[in-house]
Amino acid sequence: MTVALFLEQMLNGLQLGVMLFLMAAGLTLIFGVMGLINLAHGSLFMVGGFVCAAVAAWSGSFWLGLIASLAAAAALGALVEIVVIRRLYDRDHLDQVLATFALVLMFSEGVRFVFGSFPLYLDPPAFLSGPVTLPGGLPYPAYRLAIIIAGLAVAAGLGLLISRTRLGMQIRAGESDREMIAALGVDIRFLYTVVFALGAALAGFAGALVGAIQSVQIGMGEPVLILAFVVIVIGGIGSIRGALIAALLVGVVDTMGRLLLPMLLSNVMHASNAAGVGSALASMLIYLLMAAVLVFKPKGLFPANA
Amino acid sequence: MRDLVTEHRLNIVLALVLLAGPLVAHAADEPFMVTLATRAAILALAGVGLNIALGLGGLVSFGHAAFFGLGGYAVGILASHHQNYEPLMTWPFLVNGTNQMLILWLVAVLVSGLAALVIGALSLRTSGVYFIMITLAFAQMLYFFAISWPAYGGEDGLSIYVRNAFPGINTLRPLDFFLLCYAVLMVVLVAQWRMTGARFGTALQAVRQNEGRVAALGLSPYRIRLAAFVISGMVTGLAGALYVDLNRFVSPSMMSWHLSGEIMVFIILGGVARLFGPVVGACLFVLFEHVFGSFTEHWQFFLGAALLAVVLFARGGFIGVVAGRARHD
Amino acid sequence: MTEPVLEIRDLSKSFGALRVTDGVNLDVRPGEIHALIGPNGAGKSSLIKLVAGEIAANSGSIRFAGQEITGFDQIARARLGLTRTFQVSSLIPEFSARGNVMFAAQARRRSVFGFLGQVARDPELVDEAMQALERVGLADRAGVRVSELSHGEKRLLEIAMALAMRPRIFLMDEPMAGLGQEGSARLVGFLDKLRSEAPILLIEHDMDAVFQLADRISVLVAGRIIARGTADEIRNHPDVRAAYLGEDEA
Amino acid sequence: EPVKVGMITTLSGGGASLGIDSRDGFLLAIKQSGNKDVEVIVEDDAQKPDLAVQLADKLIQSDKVDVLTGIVWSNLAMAVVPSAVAQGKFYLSTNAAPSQLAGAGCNPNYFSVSYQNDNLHEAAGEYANAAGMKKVFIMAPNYPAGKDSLSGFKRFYKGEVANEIYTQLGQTDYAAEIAEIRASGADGVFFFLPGGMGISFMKQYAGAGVEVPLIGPAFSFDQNILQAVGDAALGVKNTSTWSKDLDNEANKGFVAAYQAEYNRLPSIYAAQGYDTGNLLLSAMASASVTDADAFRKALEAADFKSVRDKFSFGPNHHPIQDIYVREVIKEGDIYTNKLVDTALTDRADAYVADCKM
Amino acid sequence: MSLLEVSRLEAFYGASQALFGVDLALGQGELVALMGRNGMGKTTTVRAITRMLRTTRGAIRFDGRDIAGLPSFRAARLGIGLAPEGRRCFAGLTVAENLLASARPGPWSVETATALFPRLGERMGQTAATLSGGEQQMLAIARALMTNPRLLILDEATEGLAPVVRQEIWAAIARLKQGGQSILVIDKAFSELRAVADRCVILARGQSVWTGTPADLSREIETEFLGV
Ligand SMILES: Nc1ncnc2c1ncn2[C@@H]1O[C@H](COP(=O)(O)OP(=O)(O)OP(=O)(O)O)[C@@H](O)[C@H]1O
Ligand SMILES: Nc1ncnc2c1ncn2[C@@H]1O[C@H](COP(=O)(O)OP(=O)(O)OP(=O)(O)O)[C@@H](O)[C@H]1O
Ligand SMILES: [Mg+2]
Ligand SMILES: [Mg+2]
Repeated sequence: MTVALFLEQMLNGLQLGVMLFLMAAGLTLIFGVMGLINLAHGSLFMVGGFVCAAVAAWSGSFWLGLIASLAAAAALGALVEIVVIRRLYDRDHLDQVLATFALVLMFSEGVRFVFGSFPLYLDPPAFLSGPVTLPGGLPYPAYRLAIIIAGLAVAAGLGLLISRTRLGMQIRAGESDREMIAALGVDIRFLYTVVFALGAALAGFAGALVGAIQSVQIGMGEPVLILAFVVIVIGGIGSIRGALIAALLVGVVDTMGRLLLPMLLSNVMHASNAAGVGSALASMLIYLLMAAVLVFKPKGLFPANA
Repeated sequence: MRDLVTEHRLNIVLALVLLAGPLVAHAADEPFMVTLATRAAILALAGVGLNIALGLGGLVSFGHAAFFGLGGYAVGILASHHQNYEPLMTWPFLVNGTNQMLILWLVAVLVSGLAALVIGALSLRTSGVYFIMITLAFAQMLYFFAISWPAYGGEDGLSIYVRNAFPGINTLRPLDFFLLCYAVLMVVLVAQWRMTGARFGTALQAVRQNEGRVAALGLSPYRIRLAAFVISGMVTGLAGALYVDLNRFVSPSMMSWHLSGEIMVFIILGGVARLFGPVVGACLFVLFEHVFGSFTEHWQFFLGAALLAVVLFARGGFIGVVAGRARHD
Repeated sequence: MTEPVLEIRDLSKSFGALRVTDGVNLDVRPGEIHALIGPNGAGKSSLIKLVAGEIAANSGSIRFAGQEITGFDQIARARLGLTRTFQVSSLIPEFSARGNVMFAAQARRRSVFGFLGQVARDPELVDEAMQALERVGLADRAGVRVSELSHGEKRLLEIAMALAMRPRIFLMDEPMAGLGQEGSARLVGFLDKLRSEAPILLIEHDMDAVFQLADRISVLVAGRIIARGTADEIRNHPDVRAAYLGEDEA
Repeated sequence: EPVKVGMITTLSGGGASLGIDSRDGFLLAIKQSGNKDVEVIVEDDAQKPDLAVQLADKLIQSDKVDVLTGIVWSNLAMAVVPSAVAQGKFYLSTNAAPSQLAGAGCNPNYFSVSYQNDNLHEAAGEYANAAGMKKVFIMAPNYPAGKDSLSGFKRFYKGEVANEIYTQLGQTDYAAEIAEIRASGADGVFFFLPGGMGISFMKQYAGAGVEVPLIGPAFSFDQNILQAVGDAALGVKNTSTWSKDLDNEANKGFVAAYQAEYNRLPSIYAAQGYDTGNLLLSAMASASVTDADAFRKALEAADFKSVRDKFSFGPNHHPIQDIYVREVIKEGDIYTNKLVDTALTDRADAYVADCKM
Repeated sequence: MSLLEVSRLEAFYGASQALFGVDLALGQGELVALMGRNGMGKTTTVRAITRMLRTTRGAIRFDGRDIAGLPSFRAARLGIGLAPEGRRCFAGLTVAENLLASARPGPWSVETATALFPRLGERMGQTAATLSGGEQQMLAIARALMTNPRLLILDEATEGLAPVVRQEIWAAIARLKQGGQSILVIDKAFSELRAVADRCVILARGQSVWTGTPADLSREIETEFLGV
């Protein structure tokens, strides 16, 4: 393997990491800040993808689709918060897991009811659709560059929101004692609805952005969901910085594992077996990574409230 | 005290209903109803296993499908070697496959117990959401391994064509096999009931409610939890073994996170930490799947809605609604 | 003089730059109540946590019942008979009052892996629990679920559980907190009698109680013991008055 | 003689579109025939093998069906078929046809009306030869069907394999694989990435600006998927047993009727479902299902007008048929396939020799 | 007119009744002590006033306005500031964040609050969970002050504090009162309470049983209702 390819793959790993972070961002917000496990995050991701695709097809504009997906996911998030989630804050994780698991079932079938069973068309806007040439002569898809920028922007924005603003303090205060923060004059119910809607909007945003280079179909949120959980848990729940770093770590480990394991194994076995076994091990790699991290740091790499 | 009596009576009624249903169906020549009841009984057993960790111990394992699948693969692999007359291994000593359920169950229980020991030993270092996620991660790991490991069918799974044998019973007859599964379920339920009131059950429940206090009393919460997790994994593994014989087929989907979720669903539907909770939950689930499944292709929507309603409004599940709040001494 | 039950030598602990425990020497002798007082944040609770094994010291040694226990974890120390009561009641909420004490009795026997014998019908455990409840005056509330007990009853139950452990020392962190004047007075009476069973290391901000009960008082300020003596010596110690008692505390 | 058909297929969840097409194609054939003797019971397996087994038990024990059909996925077929045929039921496959059931595990009551799973990959290998490719990069998900696919391709492909890569099942990001393709210096890429995986790959491939031509089996190019991929798929070659522009009467009638009935273009799954329905009807016309041997003979005769020009069964009850090469084009607003070549003629399959029946 | 006026207030925890008719009035600039034995309903009364507990019977008027139907954040915004029983600091937040999260503009600021409790000033960056018990208590009081309330409620605000600090707090309370702050205090230190209170209200079994000035508080009443 050439050095150039190795570097390119590192870049791909980092880029996958940023994409994972984008997908995990809304989840980190809800999960970390509100202390709520939301399995339906993947469904909101899917809704974002579908709405963007549908509106883009109808209007001919990707950007309109993107805005619509943000709005639709936020609205749906607010609705879900008011109808369901609100009753779950003081429940244990088990109830949260199951209620949102139920939402996953409902959203999947609901989206299918509305949009049909077939994958939808969603492409990046024309001016981002081709490759650009990076310094060093490497062609690189322009749209992925855009995703990286969006992901980093979301990371920075969220980080500031949570750690630097009063809103962030109030949300975190609400996580530790909802009744008390309300008794001090903060409308925590409304605030939580807003936060949940924001998290949902981020999920929808990610679904729309990522949907343009992946497939917009029922169930598209599920693999994302599990990966996003892995990312957040490795990073330490509630830490935006941790999530970003963990996402990059997972991206690089996954990419390099897929690349290197088959190569290493081909030294000891037949090439096509090595490809199979290597890939089998690679698919377990990020889970191994997660298990290893948690065994040594049971609260993730960057525990919040340490 | 009155609630406790109600719950005991309810449990006896439930046990009898689960027994009577298939007997009636058999008499009415509806073998499929018997099969359905068998499915419910086996899934219930998986739920009973999880309920030991989750209900009594407060360990929300989102990866119990791993033990279900491991128990299943233990049976599938041994039985297929037996059918193909290929030894499982020849070195350092010869191990042959078998079709004797009693041996298969023992192996399934040992394998899943061992896996639970390893997974539990690592996972129990964490708690709360981290525990939920790390158990999920371990299950996903095994799931992906099973999908891509070619020796035993990978994602295609492994068929064993004929049911394994149990002395004195013709397991191929639906009713016989049901009775066998039912008996296993009842034995495990009685054992769990005894255990709950015994010292181990007391300690386990204490750990769930106040770990710091238990440690301050000089008992190790970690060990108590680990023991519960292993017992729990073994029971779920035994259920997996039976499930493979029911379907005559084992595949990685037995380890998927959906199945882990469904096992939890049984418990919630029936009632967390209630002895018969998973039994009721599994029966309701199986009924739902089949009744709604033939009405509408959107049945999963209604399943979701029903589940949501139970979680939000019927806390304590079915048994909670009928027999009231749980009591402990 | 009799050999101390608990002996702390040069114990130090830091959180980052903050030395919460700074070369502390302290012992507790059989039959005595040794009170530990000091300003808020002086490191009293931290010292109890160090002794109980909840947090680990940076240096120094702890001897208990003639044994070096510095390297032991919390569980091992509890098994040796080091029993602590919590400042905020820490009970098993879904068990009854009796169930809580029975569990403590079970824990003293270190018996966990019993799968068949039913605890509720175990005469030994039941008797022992009822005795402990009677001593603190909770016998008539034995069957009540802990979550339905009042605050004061929970504090008493906390002590009943400690009794069932039959410890060789009690570590008590502000046992009077939250009790009204009546309750405090009753608890003072009880602790007074309890010291003959096992010595008590007592943290308390209620000076009436401390001066009434303590055989010796150690004053901890910023992680260091600045004074030690009888109630009278401490009451009139100028440094203690300045750092802790203030002017009009009698 | 009335026949009861149990159809187990995927109608909910992520893979539902394939099952819906299979079902719709099959039901269209029954409806067109006007035959009132066929009763079809459709069940949703939600793509879960254990549920499929239960449904098969129900259809056999409770509904007492004579014929089963409809399963889309190989793993579900492996769970259901062996025990169903062991109980004396006929199984007509509208899609899944794993190698086990074509070779040593073949059964007189099991018929694949689609293809043997390897066929399309083999045809792709043959096409790569014909197109003069010297160095092909091959890629599939890491599961049995994926491995079969790459070995199917290699069975016919004569050039050099630039690299052989197994991706993860359900993988959504292919940047790393695309970088390897670019670096490998291959002059062709063969990929088998069914469903959403193929959509993601093709979109990302187009975005990366790699110019190496792609070939794949029809699964990634069916009617529904193409609309989702869009321009990124244009010009890609794919191998298929069927194409909507196959020039025969049966096919023209089918495409028109399907569009009229369901208001969308048919896919390969719909076409195979339709053929399965017609095969069943043809057998019913000449034999009673109660006479299993006669009915089996009638099925073996395959005396129906297939939408795929030629169709007959080999000794292992798998089709002998031509396999075509199609190219993705845009017709008005619709992305679809155009026939460009025939890759294999009268192809049976690689396992027929292992079948003893 | 009174700033706070509670009349015939009843309250329930689930099905069990905790308040059976509490009457209480507090004028602008007044300091009222709410007294009673353990479990008599003092905290429950406070929870009703701050709307943390729903009540359906009886009236609560704040500044002439009926607040019985309001959610608790609205009641707080009208100017009720609470230092609750049991501290309830926001564990994951730093001291500074605890103070700022719910602050509202007014004379109290981080500077003035840390001037009152210098110890907090030294601990601004530490998370509340790791504060000592007494430090947490100071934080709870400072946090309530930072909402710049018209009525400050202190529920067992000196619990767990060292005697010196307690004296400081009593001195601070006296100063606040002099500055015109209205205050409702619950505390078991009767002698200190008596020194600062304008009036006392005694609760027994969920009812207000005695109201009057500290000077009128007789030995008999003390033994009967306060168990002194
Ligand atoms: N984990 C920690 N990290 C940083 N500082 C800590 C930690 N734990 C305790 N402290 C600090 O150590 C000091 C001593 O705390 P400790 O709880 O021992 O005080 P205390 O003497 O019990 O006070 P009080 O009487 O108020 O309860 C406090 O200033 C506290 O803020
Ligand atoms: N969450 C609750 N659920 C049920 N009952 C409660 C609850 N909180 C308090 N009570 C009951 O309400 C009554 C009044 O309690 P409250 O806390 O108001 O007393 P208090 O006067 O503040 O006592 P203390 O001096 O101990 O703080 C008590 O009998 C108590 O048992
Ligand atoms: Mg303390
Ligand atoms: Mg109170």
